[in-house]
Amino acid sequence: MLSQIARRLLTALPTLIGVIIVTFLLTRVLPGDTAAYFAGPAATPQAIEEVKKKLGLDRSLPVQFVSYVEALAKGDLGASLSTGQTVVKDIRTRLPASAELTLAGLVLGIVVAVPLGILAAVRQGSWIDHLCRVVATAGVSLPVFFSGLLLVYLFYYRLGWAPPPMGRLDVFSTAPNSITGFYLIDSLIARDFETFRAAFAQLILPAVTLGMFALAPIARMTRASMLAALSSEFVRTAKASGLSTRAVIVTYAFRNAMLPVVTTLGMVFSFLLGANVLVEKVFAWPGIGSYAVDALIKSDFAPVQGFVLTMAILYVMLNLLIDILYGVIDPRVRIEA
Amino acid sequence: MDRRKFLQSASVTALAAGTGVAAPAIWSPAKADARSETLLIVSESGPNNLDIQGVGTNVPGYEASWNCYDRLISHEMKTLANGTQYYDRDKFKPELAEDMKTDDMSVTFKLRKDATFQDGTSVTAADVKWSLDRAVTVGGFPTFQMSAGSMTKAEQFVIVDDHTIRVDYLTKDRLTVPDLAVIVPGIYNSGLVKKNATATDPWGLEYTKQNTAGSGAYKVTKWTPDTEVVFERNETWKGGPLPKTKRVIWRMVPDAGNRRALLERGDADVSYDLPNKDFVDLRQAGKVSIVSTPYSNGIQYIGMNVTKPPFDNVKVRQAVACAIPYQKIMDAVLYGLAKPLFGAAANAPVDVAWPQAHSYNTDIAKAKQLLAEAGYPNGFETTMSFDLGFAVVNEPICVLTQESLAQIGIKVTLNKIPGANWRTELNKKVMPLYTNVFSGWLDYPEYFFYWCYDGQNSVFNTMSYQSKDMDALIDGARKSAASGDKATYDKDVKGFVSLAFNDIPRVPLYQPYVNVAMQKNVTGYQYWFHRRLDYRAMVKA
Amino acid sequence: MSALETEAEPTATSSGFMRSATATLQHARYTFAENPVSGIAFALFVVLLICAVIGPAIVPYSPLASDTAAALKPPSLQHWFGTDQLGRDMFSRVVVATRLDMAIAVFSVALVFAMGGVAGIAAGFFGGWIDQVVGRTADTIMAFPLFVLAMGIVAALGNTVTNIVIATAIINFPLYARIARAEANIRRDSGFVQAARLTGNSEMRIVLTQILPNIMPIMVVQMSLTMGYAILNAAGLSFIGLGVKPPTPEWGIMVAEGAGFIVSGDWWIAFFPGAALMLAVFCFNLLGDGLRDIVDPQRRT
Amino acid sequence: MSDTALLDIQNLTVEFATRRGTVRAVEKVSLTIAKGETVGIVGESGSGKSVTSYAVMRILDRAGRIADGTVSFGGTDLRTISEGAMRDLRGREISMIFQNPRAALNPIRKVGRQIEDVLIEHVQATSRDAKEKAIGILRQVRIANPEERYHAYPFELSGGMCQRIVIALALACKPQLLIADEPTTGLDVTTQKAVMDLVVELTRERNMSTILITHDLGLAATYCDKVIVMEQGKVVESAESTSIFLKPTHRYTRKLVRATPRPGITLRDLLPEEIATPPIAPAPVALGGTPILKVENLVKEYRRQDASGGLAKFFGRKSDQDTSAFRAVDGISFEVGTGESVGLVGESGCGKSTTSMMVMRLLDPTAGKIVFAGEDIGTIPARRFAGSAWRRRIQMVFQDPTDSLNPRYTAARAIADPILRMGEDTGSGSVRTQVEELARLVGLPGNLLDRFPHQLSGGQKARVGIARAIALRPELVILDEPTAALDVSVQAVVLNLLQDLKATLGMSYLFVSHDLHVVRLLCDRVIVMRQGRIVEQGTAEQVLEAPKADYTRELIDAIPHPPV
Repeated sequence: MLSQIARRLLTALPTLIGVIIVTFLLTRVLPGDTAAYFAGPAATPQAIEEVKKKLGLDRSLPVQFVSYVEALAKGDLGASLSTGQTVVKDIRTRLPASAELTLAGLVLGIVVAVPLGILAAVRQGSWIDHLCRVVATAGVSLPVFFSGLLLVYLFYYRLGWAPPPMGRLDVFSTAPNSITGFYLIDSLIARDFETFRAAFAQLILPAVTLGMFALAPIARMTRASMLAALSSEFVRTAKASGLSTRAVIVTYAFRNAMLPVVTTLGMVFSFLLGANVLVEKVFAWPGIGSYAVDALIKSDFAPVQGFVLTMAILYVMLNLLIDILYGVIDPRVRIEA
Repeated sequence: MDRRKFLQSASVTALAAGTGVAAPAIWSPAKADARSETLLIVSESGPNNLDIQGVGTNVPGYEASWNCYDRLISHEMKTLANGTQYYDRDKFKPELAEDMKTDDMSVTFKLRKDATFQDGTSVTAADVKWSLDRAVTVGGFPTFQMSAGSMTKAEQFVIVDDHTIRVDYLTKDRLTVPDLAVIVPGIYNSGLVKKNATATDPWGLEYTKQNTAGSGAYKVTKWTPDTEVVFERNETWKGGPLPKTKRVIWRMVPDAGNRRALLERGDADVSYDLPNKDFVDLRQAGKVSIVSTPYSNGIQYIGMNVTKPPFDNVKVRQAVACAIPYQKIMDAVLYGLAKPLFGAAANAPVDVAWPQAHSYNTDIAKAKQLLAEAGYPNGFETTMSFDLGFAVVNEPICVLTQESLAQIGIKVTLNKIPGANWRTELNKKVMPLYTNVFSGWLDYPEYFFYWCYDGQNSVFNTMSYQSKDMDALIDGARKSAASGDKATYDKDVKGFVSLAFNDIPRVPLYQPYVNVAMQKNVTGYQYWFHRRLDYRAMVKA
Repeated sequence: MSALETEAEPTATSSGFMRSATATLQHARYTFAENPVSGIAFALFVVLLICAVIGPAIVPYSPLASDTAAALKPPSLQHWFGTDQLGRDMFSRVVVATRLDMAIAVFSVALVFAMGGVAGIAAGFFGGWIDQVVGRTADTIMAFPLFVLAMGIVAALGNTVTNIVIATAIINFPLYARIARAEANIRRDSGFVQAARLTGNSEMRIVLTQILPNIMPIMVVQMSLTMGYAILNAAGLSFIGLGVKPPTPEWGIMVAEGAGFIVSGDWWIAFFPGAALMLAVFCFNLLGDGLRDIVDPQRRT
Repeated sequence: MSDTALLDIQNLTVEFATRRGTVRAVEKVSLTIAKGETVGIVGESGSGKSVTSYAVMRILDRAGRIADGTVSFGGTDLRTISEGAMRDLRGREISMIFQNPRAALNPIRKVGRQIEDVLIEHVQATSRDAKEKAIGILRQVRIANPEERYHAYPFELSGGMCQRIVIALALACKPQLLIADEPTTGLDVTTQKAVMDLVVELTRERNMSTILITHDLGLAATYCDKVIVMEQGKVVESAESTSIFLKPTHRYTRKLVRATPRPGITLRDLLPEEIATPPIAPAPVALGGTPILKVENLVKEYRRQDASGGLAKFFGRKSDQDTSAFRAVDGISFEVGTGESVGLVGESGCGKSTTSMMVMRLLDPTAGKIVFAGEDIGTIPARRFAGSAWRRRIQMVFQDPTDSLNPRYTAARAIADPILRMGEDTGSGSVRTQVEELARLVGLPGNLLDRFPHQLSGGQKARVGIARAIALRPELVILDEPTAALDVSVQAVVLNLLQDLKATLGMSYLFVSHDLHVVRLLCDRVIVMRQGRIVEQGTAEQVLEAPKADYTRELIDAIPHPPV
């Protein structure tokens, strides 16, 4: 098992190298001028040139790349211009925020989409099937920033049900001691239920916004794979053996239908983690998505590189996790592995 | 590594010691109290550095510096007709200094004896010298700003005794004293900062980036970049009466609609970077109070690069000036929240002041005629650029201008430039047509013109405008200001304003307003030249 | 050979292409009848198409003409969708924007089909090093957070429609490569491909005449689904300021700009382009679903 | 045999809603099954035999419904009882086993657990003793090591073993009626015999009634007391199995009986008597000259792909397997004489298809020679063979006529393909005329030429495939199970067609098949393969009448022997 994991990680190495190279090149092509930024508003061209030299930006690209990789090997991702902190520190504080939000959105999506997909498949062609299609598709049809703003407008501004969209906690709550970085979990560990409630309240709207987006792919895949499973011969056998509808749908059809759903979940998760950029902006959520976007807009290399690398590593880990999960669900994969 | 660890533990202790925030059990019941003693500010972006003398500190960072550091002197307040507290350009008051004595070629400050830094050590002349030395030495913006007051060398700052310091003039410059009251020459706890300096960072910039080390009215106790800054009152502040507000929490809320919503629902106390439309709406709704004050020494303008055709032709520039839809911009973009700078009787000014209005107004027929005279009867094609960072105002201005210019045959393509690249693009001085804002901290016409119109072609002379006459007038005004020759000064100022209007390399559109929206129970807003908030006077009832 | 007439043969008498065309049409009609949602989507698609083709000719106002006196007017008989902050007619802007948004969608999808489809087919059919290279490329792109990659590409290459199209195509590359590869791979040794080898077709010819036409329907479904995503992607880029140049009407940019006016009560500025955007994405998604039903050989008996 | 009918179906009519309106799949079917009786329902595809059984079980899919008739089981009307009551009957009173046993089992659940599910559902066991009982049942279906097999997943078991599990599932609750729907289709003939013997033994032992649904009249007649023949949804004949072969009364039954390959007949005997024409005399070919094909020590090894195909991984989850080489074909040698038909026979996995693919030059051999018309064509890589002049001289008819036709090509286009690609201008008219001539030759009505594959029946598609193969008058045609996917009556026609074409055009055939009867009818010589090796070869009579190898004998014995 361990060697299997190690081997999988090894095969991901070229991908990571590719990501590092592409990101490096991409950030160097960005139009912004780091040196001009550092040199300040009134800098003379000579001053900018000097800063350039100091930052090593006057060297050739390959040389810059080598020093970047050297720093990377030491775990140094550089520093962000716009926050003034090291990228490692920024990502460490911000990743849990994004992960918590994304997971919450994903869980919400699953909780709604999977039963909806199953129902749509079981009652194929009925109104519930059409409803599932329309609801799921409508969710994915709205730009997230728009649906996010609408939710804020409605539930905070108009109705006053939701707390103000000011990040992970309202101003007068204190963040729980960081153990996992997830406020919900940390506050529970600390038995600080007031903070838990506050963090939970802050999480609802952004999670719903993201969840709406996750709905369509999950529901669609659940429906399709459930349909395939339901029309499979082993389900017919199960039916012919007189197994209860529940057993047929859950134990027989759904467990088999889960395989493609799990793959989709993985893709949706990595997609959401990158795409919650806009949601984070709307809800002032201090995550890495908005961090990376700001950095990109400001031509701030280091955070962009750090962010992409983090995401790539997450992606690799996620795929590994899915593979393991696959093995748990499907004995065929397990044995061959 | 060790240093970083130290920094972390240092800030943690500061946090715990300062407020007792760490204990949630105490915190929760006290929530209501905390709410009333806390001023909650929301804005789009936050600081990237707590020290204005740091490398690449952004504008929000200035606000932290202003409130956490004292300077030797500051300005008195005056009350405008509408009741707004407005800094008095000409009246200084002591801050860390208790006395200021000006001589012909120097100025001497006597420090307060009782002033201490936030760690308890007292403020000495050595700290002042070290801080001023730092400002003129570190390079970048602080050094540039110091040079605007003719302070460029460490030798200019002389320790007379433990509590007396003298600033020697290199040249006689009437801006030297005002320049000591801007944000840059704050006084740092040299002992503390030096302790945290390294060989590669002799001025301890890394330390002051993350920590405040001043004697000011507030200190930063928590800073989560791009998320929030928490300021706590310095209970031992000596620079003035103890501020009423115990704690200031400054949250970054990127979406403008949400900031407005927070204000309207009473969840935020103060916000100052909303779209003009929102300020107008809020004022009409009357739930929050809005203070609008024109930028001192600042204008929004449309600039033209005079080094290249077609804008090297003054008639073309005048044609553009006649084609700009000024009033439309005032109405549809600014909703009246700006001071118009167009449509004066003549280009020859009556007042010795800046900014003031020019005589151009929207007159398409005249613009066409001028363009024909310039040899472009059928117009031409060009590109107009704007800073995306201020797209809310810039984009509609450009769109309206584009539409208007099309009427005289000038086909304009709009080019939006991300905020981070804007300065780089300006520095290149190749954009033919663009809109931009310039404002100077030091509110003197010759100061503005020296940077924006002078032949030395500084970065702010974005048009690359060069004129011998202009240079002579600016030089004359600077000299006569220093020597106190009021008649020559007035003549020269009127002269260069008039020349700038006739040659019109940049077309002033309006003087923007600084708008601040506050809950009704928040008072004590003061307008400062730097346009950031001064927490010291703000009161939440 | 008289022995041969005994088999029952499918009942149809008209010949050749005509029959196949009518059968497809019939099938489509059946699918839409069976699935009213797809029918609605198709109708919507037709409307969008009409707007895209003749939109600029039928709108009541110029989409660029400002009228500051009539700024921020709510929907009325005069301005069906109201006016924006510069007094431009929102209805005209929304309708005219259809063409650009559809163009972005169509071109990015065509581009990614050309890149991803070809690469995927080659990978699936030939295998070997081509498979390796295509796979690695797709994997690397997948490892990027896609939206940020699109932003990066647009930011780096410049803020133009072409670059938005390119960025959208690139981030969809793995999806297309993946599908095309899988489809080509299962057909690589199928009976009719083997048969084509026997009849002397070169491998290249087999790809073109045997593999490609059979993969097309599946790719078309995918393309329809991606169209919606392409529009959303462009809208997202607009939201953070990387969209098309002003004052060109584009749904995403209009929503992004209008979003700032929601709280002040001027809901129509964001609402109508938002609705148009949503309907378009909605339509492409449902159409993709509907097309899948038509194409899906299992449902076509 | 008891007198009381256990199952009594009267006037059963089943309808399906399709886009072309309502289709009657089963029309007024009546049949009764007495306790302990075994009844075979025989029919070709589309005859409604499976639908009848699904209707009895009430597991018709969404579109189908019982329109009329009664289904009475032990006095209970199955049409009217509630779904809950019906569910209770399924598996407990009436069980069913299906074709394709591997697919009929939940792939990700241990087989033992699947048996337990049924036991517990029908309260035949509690969660405490379920395992024990499940193992007991596994033992009853003759599964060795039942304790161990209990933990196996379907993919770990062979097809025959899977079918035993399915039987175990069906018999777990000791039902009174077993419906076996094509239980052995797709299984090798030896496995088929073992499975059928087991079913018969177990049902007899428990005095159960059985319905055997099959397309194979021979199988039904061998194992059943009574045979019911269905055609297009109707019962056309019902008779004792002992008499069905001897005196079939209905025209359709007669056709089926005749079309069923059996010992001692000729190809022409397969066709219905009214249309059987005298055999065509073979074209004069110099038999016994140089062999057209000579295969020497042919070997094909498959090396397992290295696991590091990280990308294959990315695209689809291919499994990593052990790296040992596997010999699919293990050094075989044989010849095909000019004008000769040689049958290559063996069970699945014996290497016969791999051999044919290599001879076909679609696959490169690992070692050995393939000498065609005196040249070693094995040296030309498969990749380049399509461009060589040899290509047109060896052609193939594929096993699955549907899969082997490009769905986007009309029949005419498919037939024309070789002519367009490799044809020389023979002056025999346009391509279209050549295609029409070929169509006539294979008996494909000209008006079907413009149809797409999905608009053609199985037999018509087979004809298109044959026409394409013979378009360029190849010298050697490899027939890869050309009739495996066809109904027997169609098979009969196609086999005759192939025979006639060979006689007319003077080709040589290499006929790959699993069906010894069919091979004997068409082939002059037979080669029997097992596990990549040849176990026996000789003339058809020799091999079938007096097999030398035990394995051959086993194969022959396993073929159902209906009481003729």
